[in-house]
Amino acid sequence: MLSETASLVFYTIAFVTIASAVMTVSLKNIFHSALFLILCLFSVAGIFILCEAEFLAGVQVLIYVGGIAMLMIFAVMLTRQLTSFNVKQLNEQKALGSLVAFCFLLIALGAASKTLSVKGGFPLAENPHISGNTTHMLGNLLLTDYVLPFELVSVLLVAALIGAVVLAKKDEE
Amino acid sequence: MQVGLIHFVALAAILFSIGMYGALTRRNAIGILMSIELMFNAVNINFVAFAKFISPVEITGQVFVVFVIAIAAAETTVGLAIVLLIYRNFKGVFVDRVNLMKW
Amino acid sequence: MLEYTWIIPILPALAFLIITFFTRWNEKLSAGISIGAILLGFVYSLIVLIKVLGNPEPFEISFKWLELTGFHLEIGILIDPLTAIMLMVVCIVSSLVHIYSLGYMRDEERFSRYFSFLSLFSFSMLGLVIANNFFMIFIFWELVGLTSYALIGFFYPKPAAAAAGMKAFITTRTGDLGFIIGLLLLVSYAGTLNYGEVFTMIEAGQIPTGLLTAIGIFIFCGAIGKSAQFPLHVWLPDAMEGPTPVSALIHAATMVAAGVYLVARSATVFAASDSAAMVVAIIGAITALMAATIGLVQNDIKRVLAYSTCSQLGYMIMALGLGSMTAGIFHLMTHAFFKSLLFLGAGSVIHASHTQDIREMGGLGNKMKITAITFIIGSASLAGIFPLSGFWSKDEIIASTHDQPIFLLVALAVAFMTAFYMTRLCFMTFFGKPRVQKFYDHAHESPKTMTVPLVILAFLAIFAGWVGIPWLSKGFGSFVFHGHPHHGHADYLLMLVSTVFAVSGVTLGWLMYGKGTISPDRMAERFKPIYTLLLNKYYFDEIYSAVIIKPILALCRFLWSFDNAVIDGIVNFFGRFTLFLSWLHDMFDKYVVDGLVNGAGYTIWGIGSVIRQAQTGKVQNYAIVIFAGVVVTLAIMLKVF
Amino acid sequence: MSLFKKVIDGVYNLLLGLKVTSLRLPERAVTLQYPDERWEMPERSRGIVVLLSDKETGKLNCTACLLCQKACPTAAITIEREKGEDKKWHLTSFTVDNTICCFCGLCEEACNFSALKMATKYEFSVYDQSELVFDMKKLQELGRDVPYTPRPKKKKPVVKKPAPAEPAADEMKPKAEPEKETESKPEPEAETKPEAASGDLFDDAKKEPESNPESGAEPAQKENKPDSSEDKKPEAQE
Amino acid sequence: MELEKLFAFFGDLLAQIGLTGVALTVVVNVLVAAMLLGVLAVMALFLVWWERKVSAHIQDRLGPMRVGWHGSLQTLADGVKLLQKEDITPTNADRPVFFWAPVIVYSSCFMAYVTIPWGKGLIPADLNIGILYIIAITTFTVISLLMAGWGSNNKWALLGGMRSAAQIISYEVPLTLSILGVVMLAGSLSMQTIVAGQQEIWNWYIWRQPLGFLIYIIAATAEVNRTPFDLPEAEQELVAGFNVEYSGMKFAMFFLAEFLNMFTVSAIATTLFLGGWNGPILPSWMWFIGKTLAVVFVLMWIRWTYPRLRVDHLMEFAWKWLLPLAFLNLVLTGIGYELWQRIFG
Repeated sequence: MLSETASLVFYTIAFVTIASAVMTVSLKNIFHSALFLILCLFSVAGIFILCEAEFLAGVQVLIYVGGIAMLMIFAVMLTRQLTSFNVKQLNEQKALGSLVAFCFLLIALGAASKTLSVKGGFPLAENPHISGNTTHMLGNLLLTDYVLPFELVSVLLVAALIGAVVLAKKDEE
Repeated sequence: MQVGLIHFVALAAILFSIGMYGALTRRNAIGILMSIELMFNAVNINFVAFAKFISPVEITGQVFVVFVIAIAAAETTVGLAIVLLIYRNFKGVFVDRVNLMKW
Repeated sequence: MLEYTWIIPILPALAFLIITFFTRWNEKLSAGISIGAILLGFVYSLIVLIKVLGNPEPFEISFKWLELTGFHLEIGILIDPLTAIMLMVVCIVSSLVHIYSLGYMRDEERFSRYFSFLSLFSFSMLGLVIANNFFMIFIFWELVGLTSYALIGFFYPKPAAAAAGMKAFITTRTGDLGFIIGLLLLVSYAGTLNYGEVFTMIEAGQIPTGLLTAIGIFIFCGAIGKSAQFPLHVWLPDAMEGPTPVSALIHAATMVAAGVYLVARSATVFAASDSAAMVVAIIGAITALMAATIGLVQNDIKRVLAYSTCSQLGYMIMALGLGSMTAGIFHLMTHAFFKSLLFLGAGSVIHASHTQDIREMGGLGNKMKITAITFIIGSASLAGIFPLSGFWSKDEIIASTHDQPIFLLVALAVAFMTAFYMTRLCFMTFFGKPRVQKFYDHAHESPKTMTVPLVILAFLAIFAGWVGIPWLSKGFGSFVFHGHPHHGHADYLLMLVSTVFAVSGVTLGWLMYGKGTISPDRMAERFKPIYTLLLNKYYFDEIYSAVIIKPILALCRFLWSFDNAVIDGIVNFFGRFTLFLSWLHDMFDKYVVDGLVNGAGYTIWGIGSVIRQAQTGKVQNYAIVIFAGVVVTLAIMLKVF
Repeated sequence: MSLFKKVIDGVYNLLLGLKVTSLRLPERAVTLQYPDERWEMPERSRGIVVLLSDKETGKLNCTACLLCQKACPTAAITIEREKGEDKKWHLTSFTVDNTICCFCGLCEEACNFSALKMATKYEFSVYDQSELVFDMKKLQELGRDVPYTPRPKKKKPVVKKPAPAEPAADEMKPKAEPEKETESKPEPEAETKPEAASGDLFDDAKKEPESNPESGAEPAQKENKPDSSEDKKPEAQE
Repeated sequence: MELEKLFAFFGDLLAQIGLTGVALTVVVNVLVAAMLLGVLAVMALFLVWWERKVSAHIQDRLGPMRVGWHGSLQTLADGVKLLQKEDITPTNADRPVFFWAPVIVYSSCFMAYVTIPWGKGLIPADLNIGILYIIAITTFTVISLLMAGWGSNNKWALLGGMRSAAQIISYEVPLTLSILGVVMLAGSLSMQTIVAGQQEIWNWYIWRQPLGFLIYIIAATAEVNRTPFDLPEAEQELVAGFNVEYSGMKFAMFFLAEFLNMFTVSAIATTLFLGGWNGPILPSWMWFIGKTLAVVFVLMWIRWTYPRLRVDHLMEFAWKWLLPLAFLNLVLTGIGYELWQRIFG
């Protein structure tokens, strides 16, 4: 359980997160969407800090805000005719889509409450407090137990980099 | 009400559903990518929350967040490259106009 | 410190890589990198030597490379006095040759490539020396052979050079075949190739003597090939087609000594098997005698030196076969110095006079003082003149043969002949009147980069032997043989005898070529058959050509014609027959099978054209189906319904 | 390796640039605080056109001959005149439109009577463009303290003759030609307007007399000497 | 440290008033933030004046001389002038974006100061991800530049914004890598720990990371869009780039943020490479500010020495030179550290 203050902070951040997420998916102006996406990602970083994952929060801001969102904005700027409000921004399956999403939400919430509320259903730690420096712990884990996935991810990143360059490069006539 | 694991999970579920809605309904390819990012983030929230509340000693969940972020970066890069290609070839980024695979 | 000894071979390897991949276009830089690497290695090997002198306990590190059922392969290094000495010798000679090459190869093409090969060779040789098991030694053995091939054929546009390279490679490979058989025998029986483990097993008597003899002889086969022993010695004189510094480095000081090193390294094997040791000694003796006799009459300065090398190697091998490892290694060391000195001096002479034939030289001593003096010092050392280093090591070898009269005789005869042909060489090259004025006029002293190594080597040729003088209480012998102190007792009679032989050889040479009292031509006339035999090197190349190469070629020709006529005929018949069958099949296929297939296709096409209406081609339509599926699956799993 | 050489060259040149700028840093500024300090204008610099008047009588030198008006390429000069009783033209109005004046100095060249001059004055900014059209009165006012060399009367060359005979004259001959005129008409304004003397001509002229100190130099030249050597003070301008 | 005492005094004072718990924390934090804001505002004003003076003297000019002693109050006067100016918003601008851009740029560069140690114990919050936090938070600058470029609805502004973003993203990579060398040596991301590792002058990381320092300075110059990397503003081509449509106080915020960013990167350079606030005799914050201003001076010196790069050279330099060099630095650091440990450790 978080403390009283932290709970307050959590509700604030959660509100910002959800509100900005809603804005992200609903705004017509895709550039504004991207800005709200940044806000959402930033508040997720706040959630990370509440969960004592400071390093991840930093990484979240650095990579999502500084990298991914920036790429989105670049793509928005490179592809014109996006902000014209006359164009329909949602496709014809919005009703069906929202239904599916809503069903998923219900089921997920149900499943969560079911498994988490029952005693003994899910083993919660007695002292939910991460002791020690998370950066060090993460580093240790990444270079010991998870070194293979770590290297694989690096290979994946290189592959993605090259792939993106190859895809986006204009054909030389 | 004090915040526990369930709250984090609920937040993640809501975020995921919003992302899912966006991914299913937005016509704009970049918008879809954004929605997918939302879904990734929902997953990340779950990871860190579980790491904190279930095994605070072994922060395995956080390790996975690192991987998810890395993969999200890769996904976005390739995705946006594809978006640019789509834009170049279809003179627009609306995915429902990209329907060469039908019939 | 010692655990980083692997740096010594790694440095030239890095130099090789850097030159090959990055600095190939900058010749000076390439040479600089190569020389720097080997000099660093030299400094480090000096440190290693000092450490080992302080504490001669063998030092070994290794790690498993491949673990198989029954045996394992490992990679590791072993530092003991033998290794330290070899490291020192290889590093010194190699660095000096590197520096010398700077001057010698100055105007050649592919200068960078030359240095990269030199670096690669240094790497392989040093690796060979510090290896701690037979497997590694074999790898580096082959690498050494490869670089030797590349360097001999360095002037590949010249057909002779290319052929010589090939000859060297194939001949040594013949020996290596034996080597690898020996290793396979060993590993199949002992389960390991690590020196220490193998030797412990042998000393404990766990390997039967017969097998051990076979192993020893097979391993010695490798040494025969690499060290140019009878009957595989034919490649070494031809290898003189390579650049002279290469001859000095590879074919005088280091690579050919690898065979000696191998035999010394596996001394335990030979110690345990008398017959194998006897084979070694006999082969060594034959080689020593035969090569020395050939050397008497050769006219190419480098060939004389090549046969001399051959003979001296035989000498060492003989000493090893007789169980005197100290003598062999000691001679190896001193020989490395003075023989590389001789080769480098010869290179200097060739560089100056543009000829290799000593009959066309003469009187060069006036023009090239440094070269002449150092060359004569080297010759004297080789001839075994007191108190130069050659004297001490040769004396050790003769001492090791003193209870075997035949070998003693051979040793003394070789000493005599060595002194004779070296004197002949010196006189014909540096003294007397110039025979061909053109070459004489052209001659000049070589640049500093060439003379400085000569001087250093001359210094070593004088003094290097003093570490092993018999009345030194803690001399070379006690050092190389840690645990079994074996210092030679000064046998003054033998010393006297060997000196007498050497001096008489020198005197004879002086009489014939210096003073001219005895005419060499008359001698040749008188012993015409022998002279011809020697001049043609006992017809070894011709014999090999007649006995091995020609029959094989004939067999090949026969097999080819058989192949052409009979086998091809059969094949062609089947081909035509198959064509006919396929035609039949084609008809069937076209009208029967295709009809069925097309019918099926049309049917499916018809069905598909109805079903395909479900495919909208819009990615989000598919996505919604996927997500709906996920939702339904989750609902079922969580038992919502 | 040409690459390494390039890199080293580049770095060297970058450092060289830094050195140059750092050496500039402690130097004194060469600019002036404009309203507080001003540069002296060179004597022959061309500022606004002024009308000159006779020093003694205070009358304009202009004879209303219209030469300047005709010479003006932009038609900035407008002259109105009328014939007086003495059958001579009299100036009634002389306007210079400074909005179109191109400061070419052709009017000055054209004038035969030292009647107008491009003064060294350059500050005439105003709030209203129409104020830039200067009338005769204003021009005369501006020209009041402008030093000038009156045009010699027709017979003057005869008077000038003795000048070259002076002891110092042989040295100054090539340069002093314009100056000789100053001898004939002593310049009353010279003391009060020393800054005018710092022009090129005077500077050059100054040196030569100094090499023969006071050896019978003319009074006019003596006057020139203190003019030029005495003063570098810029504030004397206004 | 006298300032610590001051804080303690304020803390006591507030405690006596009756503030406790959260409220006390909030009030203290707000006070600290306000102080920091004040100091930074003064610093920005000073830097603007200083830059003008330095540039003037490098060009043998005088620079501002009128307002105050040698024009020392010139920036203040400019500020007053900018405050009075009309706040123009272009007609077709994206209004909210246009409005928020300067706010975000200013606040992001202000937020970076959370983990900058001004002196011994003078750090608003010693986060254990200190330097990562700064790198992360400064990326908002890029966002705001893009927002400014987009929101202005002006092609020059958009081009400037995109150039700026591309440049900053590109140079952020070598920048971060050059910082990593120090982080490897210090074994921590915390700014205080990094400073603590450089007690004496020979412990400064610049001696062990000269290449890293060089890369950092170059990349940082590019990060803050200063000459020779000032392409986003390139007055001659883009008529001042992303802030072309801004006027009045919004422009002033961009302007001040630019100078504050310069101060930020210099402060980071000081902390990471130049020993931070460590120094003898003088109080630590004086050392910090002194060193930082020295670095700022170097940046100014560079700006007034070199001409602007061409845009393709700019990118080429970042990706083909700085990035490999930064990797090389990292590898060398690793090898060197390991060897050091082996030989002397």
